[in-house]
Amino acid sequence: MAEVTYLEAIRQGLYEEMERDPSVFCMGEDIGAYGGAFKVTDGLLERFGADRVIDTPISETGFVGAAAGAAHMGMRPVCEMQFIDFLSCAYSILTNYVATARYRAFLPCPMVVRGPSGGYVRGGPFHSQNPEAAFLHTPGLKIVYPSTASDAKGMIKSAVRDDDCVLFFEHKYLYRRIKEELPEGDHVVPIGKARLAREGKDLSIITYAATVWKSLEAAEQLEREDGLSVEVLDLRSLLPMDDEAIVATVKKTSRVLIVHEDTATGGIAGEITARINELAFEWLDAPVRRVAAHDVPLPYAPQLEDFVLPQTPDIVRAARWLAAY
Amino acid sequence: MAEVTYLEAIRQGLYEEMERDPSVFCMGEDIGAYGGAFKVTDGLLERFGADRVIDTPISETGFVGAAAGAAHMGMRPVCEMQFIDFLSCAYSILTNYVATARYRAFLPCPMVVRGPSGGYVRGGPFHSQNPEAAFLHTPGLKIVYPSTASDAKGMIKSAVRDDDCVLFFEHKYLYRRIKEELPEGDHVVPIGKARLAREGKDLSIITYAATVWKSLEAAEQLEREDGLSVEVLDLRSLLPMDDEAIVATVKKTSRVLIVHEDTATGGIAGEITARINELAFEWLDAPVRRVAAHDVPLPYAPQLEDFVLPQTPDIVRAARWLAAY
Amino acid sequence: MAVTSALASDPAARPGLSRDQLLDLYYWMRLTRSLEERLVNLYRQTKVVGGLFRSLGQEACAVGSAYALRREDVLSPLIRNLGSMLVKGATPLEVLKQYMAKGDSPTRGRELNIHFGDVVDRNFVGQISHLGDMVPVMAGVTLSFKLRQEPRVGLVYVGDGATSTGAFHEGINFAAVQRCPLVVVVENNRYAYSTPIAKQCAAERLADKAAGYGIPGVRADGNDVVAAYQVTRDAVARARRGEGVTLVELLTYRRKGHAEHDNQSYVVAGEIDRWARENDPLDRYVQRLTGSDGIATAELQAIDTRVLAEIDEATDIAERSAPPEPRDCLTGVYADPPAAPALWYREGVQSAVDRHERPASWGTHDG
Amino acid sequence: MAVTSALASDPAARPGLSRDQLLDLYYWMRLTRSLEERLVNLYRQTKVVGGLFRSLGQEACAVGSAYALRREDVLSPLIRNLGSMLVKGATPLEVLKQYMAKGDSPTRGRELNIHFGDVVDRNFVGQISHLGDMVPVMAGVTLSFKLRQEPRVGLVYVGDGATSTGAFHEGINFAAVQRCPLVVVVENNRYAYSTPIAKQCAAERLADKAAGYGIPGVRADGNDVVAAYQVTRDAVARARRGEGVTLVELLTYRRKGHAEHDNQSYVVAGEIDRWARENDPLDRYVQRLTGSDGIATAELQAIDTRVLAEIDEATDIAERSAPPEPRDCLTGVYADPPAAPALWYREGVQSAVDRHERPASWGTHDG
Ligand SMILES: Cc1ncc(C[n+]2csc(CCOP(=O)(O)OP(=O)(O)O)c2C)c(N)n1
Ligand SMILES: Cc1ncc(C[n+]2csc(CCOP(=O)(O)OP(=O)(O)O)c2C)c(N)n1
Ligand SMILES: [Mg+2]
Ligand SMILES: [Mg+2]
Repeated sequence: MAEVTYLEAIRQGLYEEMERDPSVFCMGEDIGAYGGAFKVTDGLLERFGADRVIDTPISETGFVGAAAGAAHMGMRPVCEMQFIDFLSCAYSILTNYVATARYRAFLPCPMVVRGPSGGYVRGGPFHSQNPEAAFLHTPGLKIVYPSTASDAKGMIKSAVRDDDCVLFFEHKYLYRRIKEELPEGDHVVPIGKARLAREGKDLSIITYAATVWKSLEAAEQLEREDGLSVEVLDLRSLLPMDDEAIVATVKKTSRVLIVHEDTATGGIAGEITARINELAFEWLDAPVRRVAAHDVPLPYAPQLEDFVLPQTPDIVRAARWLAAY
Repeated sequence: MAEVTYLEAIRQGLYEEMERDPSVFCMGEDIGAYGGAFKVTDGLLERFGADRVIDTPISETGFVGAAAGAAHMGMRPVCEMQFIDFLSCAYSILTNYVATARYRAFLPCPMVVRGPSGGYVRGGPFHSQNPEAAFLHTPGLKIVYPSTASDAKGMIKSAVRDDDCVLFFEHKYLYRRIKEELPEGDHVVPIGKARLAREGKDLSIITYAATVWKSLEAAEQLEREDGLSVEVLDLRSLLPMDDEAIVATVKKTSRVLIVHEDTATGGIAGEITARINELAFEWLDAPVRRVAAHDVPLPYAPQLEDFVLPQTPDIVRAARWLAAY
Repeated sequence: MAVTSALASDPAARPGLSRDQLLDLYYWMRLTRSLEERLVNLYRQTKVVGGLFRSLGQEACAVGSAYALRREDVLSPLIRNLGSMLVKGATPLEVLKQYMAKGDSPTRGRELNIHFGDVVDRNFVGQISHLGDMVPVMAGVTLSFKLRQEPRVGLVYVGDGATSTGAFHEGINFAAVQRCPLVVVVENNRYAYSTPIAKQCAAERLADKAAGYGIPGVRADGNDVVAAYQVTRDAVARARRGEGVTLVELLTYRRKGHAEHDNQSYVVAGEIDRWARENDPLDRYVQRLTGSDGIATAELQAIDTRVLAEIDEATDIAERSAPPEPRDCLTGVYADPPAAPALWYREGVQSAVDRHERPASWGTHDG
Repeated sequence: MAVTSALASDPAARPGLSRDQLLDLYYWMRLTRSLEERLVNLYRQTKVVGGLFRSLGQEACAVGSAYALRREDVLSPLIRNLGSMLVKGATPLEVLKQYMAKGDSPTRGRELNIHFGDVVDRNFVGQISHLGDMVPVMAGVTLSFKLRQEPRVGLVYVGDGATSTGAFHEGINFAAVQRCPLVVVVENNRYAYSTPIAKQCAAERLADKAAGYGIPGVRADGNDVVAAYQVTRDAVARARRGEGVTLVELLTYRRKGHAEHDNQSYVVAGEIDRWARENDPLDRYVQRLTGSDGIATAELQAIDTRVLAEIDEATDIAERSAPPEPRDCLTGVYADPPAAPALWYREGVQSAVDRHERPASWGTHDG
């Protein structure tokens, strides 16, 4: 079988789910004839027609809200944010209406909101955001963020089938940079389970999305240069979070580095640290440390973006510090 | 001097700042003739006129955005959210436009967004929210949340004078339930400094807003019944956070309970735990634990709300566990 | 597309309603008013949890418009639409239990007052507090009708104040472009909380917003139940014919405060009295029924009696209902998992605490 | 309030512009077009960081409208408003440095392309990407003029696509109610990225949105620079007289893709060519100038030469400019503190790491 990019994997997942279930349909800006700003939905219009691949006005609240209404009526809408930075424009309706629908009104709201996230692409402050942390304290939402093509496909399929609203983050840096052969058949990856991206015994890196790859790079370098055996846990599901997998790796290595691309303060690393503290405090031989972006809006110039975002050498340096602690 | 409620203290602070500086003005729904849903701005229209106390359409993005524009031009707007639950409607413009203005465009944006937050009042899921955590990973914003009348006055005055955007959370449960004599004169409480609400040596409770009072109640009970000496740190400024004060109390007691009213997952306790881990890990004799709301939308019926939100006996129980650890 | 204007309150116009239907409208308006009066009593007895929101003077608006829908059509009410919900099948018992936050109320005590719905049988969607949000939601509800070619229609209410929200704008525009079978009823009751319409919108006619969305905008006397019915019926028919969205502005007046605690000090002296005296929707309708329609006063009084009996009975049952079980608050955030665990510090949650206790291998590690 | 319509492109009408001013307009349009052509070259040489956004075919719209403002008036441009910014005082050098993310560019490399401003001297506000947001912001800018009784006016651009955003709606409504001295120019270039206007809004005339806000809505030929100037000038005068907001719809056409990478496969065949052939704003203006206005072709060519020389010079300087210092990224998030610390794991940040090292009193506590 041919290798498939992360982007193509998402498209395949959407395609298969739309084939399988006529209640699945897509909405978003420029997703039809144009195939989406990144071409994720390319070809869907031709196959499924304009009723199931709907170009919307520039109205993130409008079409996310419409998705909720359609979902109440038995449809399974998938909304694309042209860039995930515009998810903020649907923040209120997502956190207030969608997230609470089942709880307060027993209204099912099976829907997916997906879109390209993240930096490392010279996109500047409004095309590079990592907004996942803003949704973490909203019960009723699920949040997933795959880092491999295989997970991208398997999790978009799970997201579409989930009976609640799933925010599906895609890292645009990975769209065309990674590829792999995908499992055959109806490949579904469950929401809520982390993935052990690399086994190790001296130190654990807990991470997700693009920094999984940076962490793996760092792990190799640490193995090569320091003889350190570094485990890398790819969370991939942020809400719910896989406490079991987190606890397992902490108990195994007793030293934890959390790496994410979002800014340090208020990022998801805080929650992970709290859970480790609560669930495996006694196993810690060193403080849980964070490698994350500096607390500034993400600037545009390569020199600035590179400084602000966490890089592989940063992870190496932090891991060495932690190993020597 | 007479005792003044938390609500009245905020009003006094606003009044004094409007007297002092003609560039200060207020905007919000029903804040003029009606004096605001909770009457915080009562009397301001009479004193300062309709140009400085502006009743707006129901357009949180509209008037928060307008505040930013006016702030660029040298004004100092104060926006009221009728309930802080509607802050979500201005989420995008606050986090994208306002928070980044100085950084990306060197545009000053001195403004305050304030409003009644929090539960314990049978307000149901949309009149009881605690949205502060959603703004914690937005560099460029400041977040304050006083728990006493004196801080409410001193911090609203600081917020108005601050050269950046300050989100000023007010706990509606405290509005009329607490009162105290206020310091005379131009009483200003700096942003960024925590307040030691109670000294102790066996265990620290780090908290803010209404749960400061529940923690103090618990501390008294623990002293009385268990002979435990509990320190209570009222953060009052959430962004920036007072690392020094946090580290000081951790080093003093080595046992930390974080208490907040927001849901546990993704709440601010995570960030606090991460900081303690990073800055004072070696001083910890027990895991940092959280007492927070259950991860559900806040229900309306008293029986349900009481179960979901953290209560004084919960804090007592958690503190005993921690002390015995 | 032109904005058509119809202040269609000509009482001589054929309403297209049978005698029974005319009496139906009276029943629903009376039920709305009397049920709210009962709620006021319960509120004063502090049996209502939280606030009480009235629609006094707006009953015709709510009842007349909702009466234009079929059972399979979906309605999205707002806080002044108790009458619409009753017409659509909500019962006084449900409403009373909601207001008293009972365990067997439609939301099991999770949401307040008339924030509840039923999309399985009677087809109305529970509102949330955030104004405007129901417009995009109903755009989506009706989009699904269009996609599945079901002959169903949706109706969503917004207040004059809510027309200022971005959500209203995005939702109605989306529905207009998609030609969803949706009727948007703007209940212009002249106030949003304390804010008069002039501070909400510089347009004199909210129906004029329609032109900007390329849809027809019509206006009617919202205190004339038949006019409200007619104008909505026409918009519903248009939607059902696949011709898309209509904006209907109903002119009315909010005679009570935003909620019971609001003393309406901001209202010009005499305004409320004038509306009560000259333009009460029930009084006007009674006059019409007993006048041109030739209905006997006694027949209306019989309805009043029936209404009170129904409310009495519902009140008895509602008051006897139990409050919710506290632990029910943990269920149903997600389909899966079906319930959240109680937190570790909560009494009777020993197991969770146990899981976190210091391990037997204190100071060593089993990993 | 009535929606007035004015497709005021009658070339014989007195534009109220002197000969020098007419040539000015030509200069700005030519400068816009030539500067973008230069940017295309630099983009192909990969000297532009990120995307390139063109306004080819829309120069009249941008230049004509901005030309109606005084220096003290505030303008808020969008991505197709390079021409407006140049008129308002932005320099080609600034623009080139921005696109190349230079350290001494107006935003010091923090923001991209023409996302920059200056409210101290030339008075234009830097846009952000989130469409619609600049409308409420400019409502506030102009509110401050009203509150301080300054005779200043604001002008904010929105695309046809951006009119669908909630922010646009909330902002223009707020400004209308407050009678802020604001002109809202909708540049209807028929596309929002790939989305044609028919999928954006069911109204045929975006100017019809004005009625719903109670403000005048006017429409003009946006490819006629003088018409664009005139209609905006009238709206600006109205605002300055304290009569509030005007919505101005300028009809134009986006001849290039959304950004340089967009191949416009979604456009009906021949459409772009037809606009280029029949309705290029520069061609049309040259015809007018050399025709009814009696300007010699040589005079226009002299301007073209001057424009190119200016761009050449600016390009040289811009290319020689240094990239930003990495550590500049840490400064200026807040007035106080003036800079964020570099994080602990970053090379050369030993002190931060030190602060966190295990304490000397290992295992004991000093508190
Ligand atoms: C987005 C939002 N902002 C503020 C509020 C607070 N609020 C509740 S009702 C109300 C007034 C509503 O006025 P209108 O839409 O005219 O409805 P009416 O009560 O008159 O029927 C306000 C401001 C809200 N619910 N939602
Ligand atoms: C709120 C928001 N959603 C989506 C986008 C992505 N986006 C950038 S430009 C654009 C199209 C804009 O069209 P229009 O407003 O007509 O302006 P034009 O480019 O035609 O001048 C879109 C969808 C955005 N910038 N902001
Ligand atoms: Mg109203
Ligand atoms: Mg456009």
